[in-house]
Amino acid sequence: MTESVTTLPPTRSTSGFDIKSFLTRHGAWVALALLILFNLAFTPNFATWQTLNVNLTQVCAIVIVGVGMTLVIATGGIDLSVGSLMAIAGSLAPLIFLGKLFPLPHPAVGIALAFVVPVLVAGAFGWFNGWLITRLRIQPIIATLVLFIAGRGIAQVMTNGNLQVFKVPEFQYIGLGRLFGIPFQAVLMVVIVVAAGWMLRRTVFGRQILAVGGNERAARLAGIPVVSVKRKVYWISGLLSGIAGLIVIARNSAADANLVGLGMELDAIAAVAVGGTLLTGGRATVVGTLVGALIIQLVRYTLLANGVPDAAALVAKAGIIVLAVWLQRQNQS
Amino acid sequence: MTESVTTLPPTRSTSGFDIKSFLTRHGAWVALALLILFNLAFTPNFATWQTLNVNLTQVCAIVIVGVGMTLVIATGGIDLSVGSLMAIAGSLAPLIFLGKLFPLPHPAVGIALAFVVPVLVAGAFGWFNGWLITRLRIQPIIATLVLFIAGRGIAQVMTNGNLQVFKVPEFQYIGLGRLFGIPFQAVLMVVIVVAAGWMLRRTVFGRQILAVGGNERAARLAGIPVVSVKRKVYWISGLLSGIAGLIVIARNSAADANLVGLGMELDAIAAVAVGGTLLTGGRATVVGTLVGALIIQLVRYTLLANGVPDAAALVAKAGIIVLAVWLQRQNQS
Amino acid sequence: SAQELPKLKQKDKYKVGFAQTESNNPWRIAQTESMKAEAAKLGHQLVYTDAAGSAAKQVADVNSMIAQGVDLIFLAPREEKPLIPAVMAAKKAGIPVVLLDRNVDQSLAKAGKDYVTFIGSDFVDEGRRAAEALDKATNGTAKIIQLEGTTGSSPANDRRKGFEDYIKNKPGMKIIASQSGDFARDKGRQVAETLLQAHPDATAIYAHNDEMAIGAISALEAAGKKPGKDVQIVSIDGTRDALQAIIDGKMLATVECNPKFGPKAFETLARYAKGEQIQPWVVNTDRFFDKSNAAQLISDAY
Amino acid sequence: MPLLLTMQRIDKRFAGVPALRSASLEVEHGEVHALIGQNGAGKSTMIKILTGYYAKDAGEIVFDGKPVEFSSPQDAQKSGISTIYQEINLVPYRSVTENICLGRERRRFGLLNWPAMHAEAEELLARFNIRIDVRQPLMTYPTAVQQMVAIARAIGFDAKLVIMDEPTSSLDDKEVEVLFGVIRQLKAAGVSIIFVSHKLDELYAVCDRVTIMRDGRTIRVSRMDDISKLDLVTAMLGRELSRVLHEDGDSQRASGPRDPLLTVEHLAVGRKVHDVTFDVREGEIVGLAGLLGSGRTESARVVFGADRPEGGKIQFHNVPKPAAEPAEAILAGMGFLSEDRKLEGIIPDMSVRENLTLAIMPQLAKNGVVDEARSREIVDRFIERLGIRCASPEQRIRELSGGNQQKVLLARWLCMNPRLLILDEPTRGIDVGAKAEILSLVRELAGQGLGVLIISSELEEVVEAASRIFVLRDGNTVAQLSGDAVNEQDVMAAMAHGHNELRETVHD
Ligand SMILES: Nc1ncnc2c1ncn2[C@@H]1O[C@H](COP(=O)(O)OP(=O)(O)OP(=O)(O)O)[C@@H](O)[C@H]1O
Ligand SMILES: Nc1ncnc2c1ncn2[C@@H]1O[C@H](COP(=O)(O)OP(=O)(O)OP(=O)(O)O)[C@@H](O)[C@H]1O
Ligand SMILES: [Mg+2]
Ligand SMILES: [Mg+2]
Repeated sequence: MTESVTTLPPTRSTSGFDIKSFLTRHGAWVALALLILFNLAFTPNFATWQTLNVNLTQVCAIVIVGVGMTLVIATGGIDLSVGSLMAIAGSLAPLIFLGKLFPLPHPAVGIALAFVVPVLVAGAFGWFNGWLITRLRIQPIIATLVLFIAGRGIAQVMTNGNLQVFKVPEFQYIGLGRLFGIPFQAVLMVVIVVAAGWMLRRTVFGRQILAVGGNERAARLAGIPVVSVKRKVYWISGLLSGIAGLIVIARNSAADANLVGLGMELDAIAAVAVGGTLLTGGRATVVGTLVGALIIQLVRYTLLANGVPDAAALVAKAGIIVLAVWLQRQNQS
Repeated sequence: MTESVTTLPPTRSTSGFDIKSFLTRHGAWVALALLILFNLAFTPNFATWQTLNVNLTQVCAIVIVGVGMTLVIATGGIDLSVGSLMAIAGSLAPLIFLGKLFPLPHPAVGIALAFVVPVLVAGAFGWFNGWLITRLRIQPIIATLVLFIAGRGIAQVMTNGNLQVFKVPEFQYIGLGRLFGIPFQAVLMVVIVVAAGWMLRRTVFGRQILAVGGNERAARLAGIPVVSVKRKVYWISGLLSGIAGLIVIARNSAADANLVGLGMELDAIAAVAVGGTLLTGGRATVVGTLVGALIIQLVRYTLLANGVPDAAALVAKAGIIVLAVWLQRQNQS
Repeated sequence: SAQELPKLKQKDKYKVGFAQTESNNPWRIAQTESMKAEAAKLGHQLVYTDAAGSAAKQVADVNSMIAQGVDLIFLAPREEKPLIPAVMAAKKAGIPVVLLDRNVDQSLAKAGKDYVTFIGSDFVDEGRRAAEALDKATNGTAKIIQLEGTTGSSPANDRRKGFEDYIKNKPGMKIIASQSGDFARDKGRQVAETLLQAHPDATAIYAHNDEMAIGAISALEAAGKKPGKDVQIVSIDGTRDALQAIIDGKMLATVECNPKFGPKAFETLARYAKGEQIQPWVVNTDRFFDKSNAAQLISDAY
Repeated sequence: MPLLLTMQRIDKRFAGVPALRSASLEVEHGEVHALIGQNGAGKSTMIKILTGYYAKDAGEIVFDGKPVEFSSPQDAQKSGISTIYQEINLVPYRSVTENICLGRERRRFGLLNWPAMHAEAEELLARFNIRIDVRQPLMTYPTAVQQMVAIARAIGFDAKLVIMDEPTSSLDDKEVEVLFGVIRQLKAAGVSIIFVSHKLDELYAVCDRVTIMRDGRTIRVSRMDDISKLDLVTAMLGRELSRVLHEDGDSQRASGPRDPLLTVEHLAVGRKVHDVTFDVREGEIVGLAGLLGSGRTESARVVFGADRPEGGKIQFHNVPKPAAEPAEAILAGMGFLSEDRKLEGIIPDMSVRENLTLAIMPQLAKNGVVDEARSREIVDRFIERLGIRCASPEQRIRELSGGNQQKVLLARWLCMNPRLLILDEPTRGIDVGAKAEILSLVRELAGQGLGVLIISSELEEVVEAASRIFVLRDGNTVAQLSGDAVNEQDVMAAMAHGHNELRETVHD
């Protein structure tokens, strides 16, 4: 019997260390490092606290939304509605703390509700995405396209198209405040990334997400509650979009239903892809998404700061995305 | 032997006629019919030749791009770059017939080239998409995101951001001309739809497209040239985007690198989905895409004509999309 | 932050930032060119950015200008509110800001305190003058289709306000349909086509800018109507295309929205450097074009 | 002894087509119960109805004394029914451990307890004498190993009833032995097992009783030792097997040497194929034997142009270089039946007809336009010839039973009448009747000059079909057997002890 013991090496296991396989495995990190080096060398006063803050604050929204997107994509789905959900949350918050929705017993109450309610509402819309996908069995890209289109409409209806202006330091702390000199939103971002990454790796829910994305039928046969897993994931994506929406309006001391979160879905997807998550589902890395977002942000900053004309900047940005993704793909074929 | 050759009645016919299965199988058509009835009832002087023309001319671009998108999606891919490719073709054409690129021996030459070159260039970019996807093995959504971003940049560089205005009836025939009283672009649209539909149903290439979308590895082992099929499909999508780009600028006697084809990718995808094509590939209907586009267009027209404010219009549009798609999904589960 | 407005020390050459909001229409392009030309004439260095229509990007643009340490920033704010933080950041960094063609919200930032001044046209008045022109031409009777600018943008709001306020006490003038055409030719055309179908009784079109007016003209022609005869068109901006349309009798009139900011802008810069007191709103004077003057003025239209 | 499971008068129609017609099944406590029948007889459907994967149209199910109507497989699993489905259903990207523990993860303080789960996975696989790195993604292992993982996973739940739908179809004899060992352990522990297989010897080896199905009906139930192989087959097919088998078996074995068709020398591919040498002559059936992972499939894939060779020489029909792409190989007259029906064979959403004619589409076309009439005519011929059970040629292939899908795929290659046909596990999941038909069909074609390279985990099959056998071991050709040396004992010996220099063995 002993001779029939099967001890196969995996067909596609990693074959020793060489520079290429290293590159491909850590493509994103390498790209990031190169970018930073480039900036240190060429961008005027890059190595300043101020620069770091500017980039951190500008990348936050993408990362926070990107985390939700990562989870959605890990289940083999996609969420185009994130930008619109940001707009909804962003338009709702001022209505609340400016007391336009209902009279406030005390301003503090308004602030508190302005943090909670919009995020929950965005979450509810996210859950609705999940419902369309699981209950009506509509493909994610279309199901979320629905709120991508309708979301802004809803936000505009709520504010009947007007911009809302405000100056409420307590609320705007989420976008302007600092913790030990670090922008609060950056802290929030890091917390969310760590939490999500940990959840994906260590908890049953995390495994279930990946199983659903890896082979939905198998997952169902294995007794995994596919439906509820999916709904939860879109719900989370909604919640995170809501938070991102609040950050953006707090930063601008203004909410504009037309502009909040515009084009965010593609930035987020790009970040996820550049980060090395498989867009077909089943494999995901939250930290990768963070890195991906940083790359995209840094590219944008570099080109701006070095006065590269916009048109060219767009091309360059695209180039870098394709490079990073290509590095990733090498070891996935 | 004969005994094991069962001659059971074909699977689908036996389910007998009932209203629901009819609805689900012809969901898109039903939706279209309902919309038309609604308009006949409520929209002032809807039943006019001119109304037909208005809607046909406004839907053309979406349909033509949608046909390419249908083929791409049939292979299991997606093309986000169509809008940008429209912008590139649209910006290039005037440069040519206005002789800004190179001196023209005779205006007629300029016109001729202005029809051919931009379309071919757009096609080349489409082929580049296919190359990224097949050669570098980048997922379609990212590969085409690259030109989605860079494409407008390129168009702006070509025109250094200037809006180009012109009055060249010979060229603008493609957007303003009429054949037997029918807008030429509508005729073009119908020709393209019929040709593509026939190609998909009757030709080897059509089969190959569906096979690749249905199971890529199996298709390859059955001797189907997967790589070239994919490249051709993205190439076609590029060509059609180019044509759509020319139509749009001809209609406006102006080319604007920033606006031509803006948001087209999502309109086209929506049309494809509403038309009943499976977004996971392997099954596709070009005529369906035409119907889908007509539905979306008619919804837009209805809402505008009845003075529904933009915001509400968005929500309604989304609602109709989800309804139509949901009807489709019923018999695909 | 009640600190003083940053000063600008007198030099003969400045490094000046110009944060343009978009360059997708002739008006913007003319504005940019006027700025560049004037800077070149005076020998200043101009750092130019284009926000491509995104407020967020424009904020980033201004931040990068701050990082590059320019002496003064000319800012054409994309929206009334979201650019406030950029203005404040510049102030904190000790860089004076001059706003062009669109103001920011006065409840959040004040001219003379947070930024030097606002140079620009009076949009409300533009709307009023357009209405006035239409009133004269149709002696007070018109069924009007209004093509609005981008929802929520201040030119759209003000131009609607100016126009609607004027016709309030003109019983004969009614707006029978009003939809947004996003200041764009294609969208303007499509909206016009549709509204003309639904409201064939319309006798006039008021467009918030010339691009949409041009779109409306092609819509009319497609519908087999005679622009300028069956339907009168008034608009705002004064582009070359619009003037040509007036000359061709397809359009009634257009109120200029003067894009040539270069001279006024740098003149203001010089005055501010000298330490003069600048009024909070430096009005950029707008001309009025109709068939009486279109022919001779078209040459220097943009 | 009280019954663990009774299914009675089960009806099931798919879009009006009956798949089960008042079928029944009874399983006792602690017995191994065989469920057999032709392809499309309704075995898998019966099982899927029991586990709640499909809803039944009529009939009742009593499990463990209680009438049940499971709403979903996990529902059935909770009640102690654990299933291995015919098509492997695992998550390729995830690690072996995750696949085994999927749905019943070990936790500590609500968190995943990786060490415990890895240990469990290793321990379960150890029962099958499999030692692999359970942290690696499943997809990096061969089909056979994946099948074992699926089985390990299923018995990992302590179930009252374990259902195995053709578990052995992708295993070679050694592993089947191991599996039987495990089945006997389970039985001893009082667990009942439903065992679906088309390999009759296996049934006699482990099963106590058998239920025979045909055309969706239960034809006969019997104790295994009360029924002879012949009766079994006759009941299953509804006719006698001998009438199916043409007696042309050895016609081509007798005849002398012919021109070489394919010669492969010192082939090397990846880390699994080091030095593989074999050749096929026109009109000859050559077998590749070897344990799983010995490199047969990968060698075959290279010959067909699906993978790149890294060393060695391949000559097909005087063309001294290997095909770069399958398309090229097909044009040169090669056909390749992949061992992985689901992943590399069927195009699920396409009709039987489109699937069957996929490889000959270009030939079927007049300047790019498919000739539907001809394709129909061809398809009807092959449906008839291979006895493919389908509602109509336009039915989606995914709706066919496993075995019938396999027949369609075989037809895909036969209809291009190739020079060389590479069959990787050709009879996987095919019933004895069909298997005999297919093998004799292959012989017949070989008689007409077709060269065949057959890879099979069933030695008996290779030995029966092939006139020469090359034995592979760890990616090396270790023996070539011909003449009377073509018998199971010698092949076994070579597979086990074959030395690494090529050894000719010819008894005469
Ligand atoms: N989803 C489905 N839709 C339509 N018909 C189906 C479907 N599933 C099975 N059938 C039909 O039901 C019949 C029984 O199929 P089943 O898979 O149970 O056969 P089987 O006994 O498992 O055959 P095999 O030994 O080849 O696996 C077949 O004729 C098949 O075509
Ligand atoms: N290029 C490939 N792509 C995908 N799967 C492959 C590839 N090459 C081999 N395989 C799979 O790897 C497994 C091992 O193939 P290999 O040829 O090494 O083993 P084998 O000798 O065919 O044994 P068995 O066929 O019993 O697995 C096979 O199941 C095959 O499906
Ligand atoms: Mg079966
Ligand atoms: Mg194999």
